Amino acid sequence: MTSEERESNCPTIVSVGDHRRIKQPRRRELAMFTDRPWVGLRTFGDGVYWTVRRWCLQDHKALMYSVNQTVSLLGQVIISVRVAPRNPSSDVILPYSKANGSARVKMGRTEVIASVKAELGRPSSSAPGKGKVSIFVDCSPTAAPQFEGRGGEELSMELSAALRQCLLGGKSGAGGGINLSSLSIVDGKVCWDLYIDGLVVSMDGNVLDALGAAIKAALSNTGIPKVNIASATTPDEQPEVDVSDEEFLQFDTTAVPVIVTLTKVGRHYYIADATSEEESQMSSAVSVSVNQQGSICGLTKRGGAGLDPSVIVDMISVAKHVSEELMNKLDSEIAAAEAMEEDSS
Amino acid sequence: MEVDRADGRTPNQRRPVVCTRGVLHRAHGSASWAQGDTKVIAAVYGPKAGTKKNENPEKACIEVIWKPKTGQSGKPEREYEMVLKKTLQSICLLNVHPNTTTTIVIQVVNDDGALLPCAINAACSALVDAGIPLKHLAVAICCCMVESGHVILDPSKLEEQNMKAFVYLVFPNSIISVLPDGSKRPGGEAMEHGIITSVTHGVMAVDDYFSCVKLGRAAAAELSDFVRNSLKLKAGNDPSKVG
Amino acid sequence: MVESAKGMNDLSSEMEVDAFRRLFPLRFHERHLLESVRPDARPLGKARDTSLALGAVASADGSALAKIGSTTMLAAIKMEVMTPAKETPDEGCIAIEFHMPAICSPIVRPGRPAEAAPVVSKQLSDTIVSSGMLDLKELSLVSGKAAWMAYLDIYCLDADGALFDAALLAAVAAFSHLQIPVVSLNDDGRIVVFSKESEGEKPKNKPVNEEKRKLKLRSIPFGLTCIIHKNYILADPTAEEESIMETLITIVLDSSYQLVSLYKPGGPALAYQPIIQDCIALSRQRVGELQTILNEAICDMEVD
Amino acid sequence: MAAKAGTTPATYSPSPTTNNKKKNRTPLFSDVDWVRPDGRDFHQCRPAFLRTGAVNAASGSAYAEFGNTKVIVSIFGPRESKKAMMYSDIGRLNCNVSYTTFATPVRSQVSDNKDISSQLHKSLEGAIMLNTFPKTTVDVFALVLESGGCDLPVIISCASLALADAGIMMYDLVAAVSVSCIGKNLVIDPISEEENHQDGNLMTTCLPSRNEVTQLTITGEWSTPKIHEAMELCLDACSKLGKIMRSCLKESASTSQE
Repeated sequence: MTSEERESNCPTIVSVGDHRRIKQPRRRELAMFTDRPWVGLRTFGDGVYWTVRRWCLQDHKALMYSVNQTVSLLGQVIISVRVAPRNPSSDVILPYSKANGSARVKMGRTEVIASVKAELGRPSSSAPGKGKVSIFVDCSPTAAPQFEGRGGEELSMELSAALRQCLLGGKSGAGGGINLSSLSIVDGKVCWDLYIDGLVVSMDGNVLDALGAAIKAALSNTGIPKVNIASATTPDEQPEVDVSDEEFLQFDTTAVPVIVTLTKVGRHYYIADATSEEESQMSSAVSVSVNQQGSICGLTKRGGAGLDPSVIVDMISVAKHVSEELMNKLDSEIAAAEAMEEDSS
Repeated sequence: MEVDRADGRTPNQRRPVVCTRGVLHRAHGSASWAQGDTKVIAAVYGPKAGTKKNENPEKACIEVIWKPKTGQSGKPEREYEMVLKKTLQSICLLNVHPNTTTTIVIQVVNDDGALLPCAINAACSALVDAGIPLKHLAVAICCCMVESGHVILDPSKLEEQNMKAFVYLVFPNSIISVLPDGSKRPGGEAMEHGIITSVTHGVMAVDDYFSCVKLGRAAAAELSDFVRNSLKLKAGNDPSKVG
Repeated sequence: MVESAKGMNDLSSEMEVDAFRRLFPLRFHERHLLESVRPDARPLGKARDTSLALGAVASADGSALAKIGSTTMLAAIKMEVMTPAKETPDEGCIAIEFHMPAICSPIVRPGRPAEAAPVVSKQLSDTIVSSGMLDLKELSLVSGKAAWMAYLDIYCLDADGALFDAALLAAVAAFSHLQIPVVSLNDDGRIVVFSKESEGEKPKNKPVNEEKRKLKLRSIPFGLTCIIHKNYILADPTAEEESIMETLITIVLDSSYQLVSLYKPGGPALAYQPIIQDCIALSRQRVGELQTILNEAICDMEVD
Repeated sequence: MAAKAGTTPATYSPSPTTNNKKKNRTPLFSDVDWVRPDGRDFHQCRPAFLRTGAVNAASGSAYAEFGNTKVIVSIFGPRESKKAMMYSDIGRLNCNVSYTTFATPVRSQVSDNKDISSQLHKSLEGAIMLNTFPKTTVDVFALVLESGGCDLPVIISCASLALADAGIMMYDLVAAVSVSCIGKNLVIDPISEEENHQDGNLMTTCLPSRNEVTQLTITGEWSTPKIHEAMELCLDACSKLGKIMRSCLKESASTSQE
């Protein structure tokens, strides 16, 4: 595949805020490393990505952390908030009514959509003062032909489980990105149930991170209707609630963590935001979710190969670094997308 | 008599039996069997190529599907299927068509007691109708123990529910053979004295069971003659069906 | 050198037997039957070693682990409260379920339940209900309002023949171990567990069933499965024997030797009266054995 | 005479509602110094009872009992893969975990657990030499007899023991241990009651003699030093558990030889 072809295949990757700064080392490095042997990986999405990655794989792990994150990861995150209702893919995720919030995230050629729907429900008896959140991911056959029928079920299940683990925190709610208590309306009687649906539209690696980002964006786009509780009900009865059509409460998403997946390729190197090609060569991958305070809110590992404990510790600290910038980038992208949406409406 | 039966029968009196073969056109063989108000239709499809997983491909496989009168089939139907399958396996010549499956579908039309025996009789006639090779026929009968210790035959649903215990018995019918008497008798007993299938429900003394067997055997012999005659009759009317 | 050669010899002869067993299973077994012995060195009419442990499941109200040879059954009872049916306001209910999880046999796969499981389930509940072992009236709590529903779940942990016998043994043992929790009626009309710790909190609600902690079991049924093959009767078959010689007969007798069930679903061999009588004699013997095993298990439990 | 089938009335368990209220009222684990319900130290594991060869019908099996958590794992195969499966030059691993209805305090009908099954798969696949049984499948079936906390780690350890019993080639045994974070304390090998109140959980599965982590899952909020501490605890416990598992295998091998 020549570089021209590649560029025509992925036109969306060029809107990087500061890619000029990196362009310069790129030329140098290209010249420097063209004669070096390739480390088990083939070409990647775009030129910048390619050279820096290659450069990292060759030598300096430390350099990889700093450069890789700015270029490959942040450069490719493009977010557009609110899927237009006419969009055919929105039929899949919003079967009954308009979602309360949604977002589409592209990372390179990976594209995912997340939608959030809020419904009134009853809190579970074990946690009367809390709302409920459920996360489900669907892999569309448009992403890969093998997802036709029930083929995508396994991956969907794995992604859903990983997202739940990374975003919802522990049993007591510690580390959860969503404050469940804020979803409570009447203790033990009425609460909001949030249904978060993810849809993988196109897949080119690192789907989990993209889904995590999409959910964060969708949540910040979510308006939950204000609820007025009709007073004077006996404690036994289900209270009557009046859902407002006009007033919406914005959802606080500062606590929602971002997910960073580091894929281990070869013996010593791990890379953020791997493409499908890179994932096909992976021995294992670690997904870490990190919140704004820099605490780890969840971690899962994929791939069979074992890792040395020190490597995992190392990966966690790298993920923390990467997450900081991803978080900032994501926040600004979300803000920009929100602003754009307001302008257009 | 010591026992009063609601329909005025004597204890040893069976209900009238009606057997019609070839009632279904799409099936390879079919029969309807009615004992009083209990009526069952059996259809046979096969032998079809191949056996299911976990079945011995060196023999023919028998598959039974039990359709209740209403609703979905549950545990009792599963049990009926299993009993019927094992019973039919023991009368079919399984080595003749190895690696094939013969499906028997039982449709309950009406249940008024002695349902399983009725279904076994129906299935047996349907197998003959389909021309499946059999060792011999099987005749099924239901015996009931009344509280007072008497035995009644072929009970209705109401009688079945009020019984102390009941027994479903399946006997082979006697083979009319050119061989001299006794050559077919393992252990010195006539073949039709052996029990193919026995299913009991309720507590009874061991001796009571044997008195049930004795009465059941006598009734089965009568029934066996009936079956043989009815099959002959049909075979004469419609020779294309047999063979 | 000599020794190793001898060892080789032994191995080869062992292989031969093993191959014979796999290739001609019926002849292999018939050769044994001629000698009136079975491949596992048992006489024909003898059942395998049987053991019983009560209280195997801590989270259940009654439980038992039964082992016949390597066939293993774990039974547990959980008591829940229900509103009794209108026709029988003074009776509780039992629900019996027999499970064959994927761990028990290579034939069973997850998601596809074994063919035998619902049949054994049905047989078990028929046997236990019709044997009259339990008086459902004992399961009543508040007439017309509340009664116990006893959920008995039996799991086959290892399937090696005679599943029904082992399951029935585990089931009756679980019932004899059953300890009904003391409950009281709370203000909402619901039955709740009566706890002694929370003194002063609800002394007003008296326990409703303090004197009814144990069920009285009358005439406990025990089962024995035999294989009929030609003129031989093999008691308590293994899975291998069951697959080769297909005529099975299961006899259930209660403690007073009344016949609860005589179950012979087809099979190539016919059961003549003398054979059935022999089988019944074997079951009588077995009932005695199992009764002692059960009594010992209960004694062991009480000592603990 | 007729069995009462078909009509199963709605039932409820008399215990759980009252228990829950009680638990909420007494904040059990809120203090810095509290005693674990079973009296263990924070860093003390439950006594482990392991035995191989629990199920004769299987090619290999193991039983594990850690406190109230009781698990049986059976291994079947290597045997023919499902017909729908495509050709594969390495072996397949098929894992399934189910629960008995009486495993949990409240009787539950749901017995299938895909999530745990896939976690089990992920933890084991890295330890098994899949190339030793091409084209075939090894089935790992687990049944949780009683759930008393730390179910997944116990299933994983038990499964690797069963795999060894079945003679499946592995790089090493897989030992799994989890740690709960409750308030400021790290509690190793938590029981269900502790798990219900935990703020976070870290589970490590590792190959003790190779010092390799095959699976690591973290939930809840953790600072990096806490993670280090918890991982160290887990790895230490894993290596000890590995030794126990090894001795269990040796024992069964020596008894079978006699």
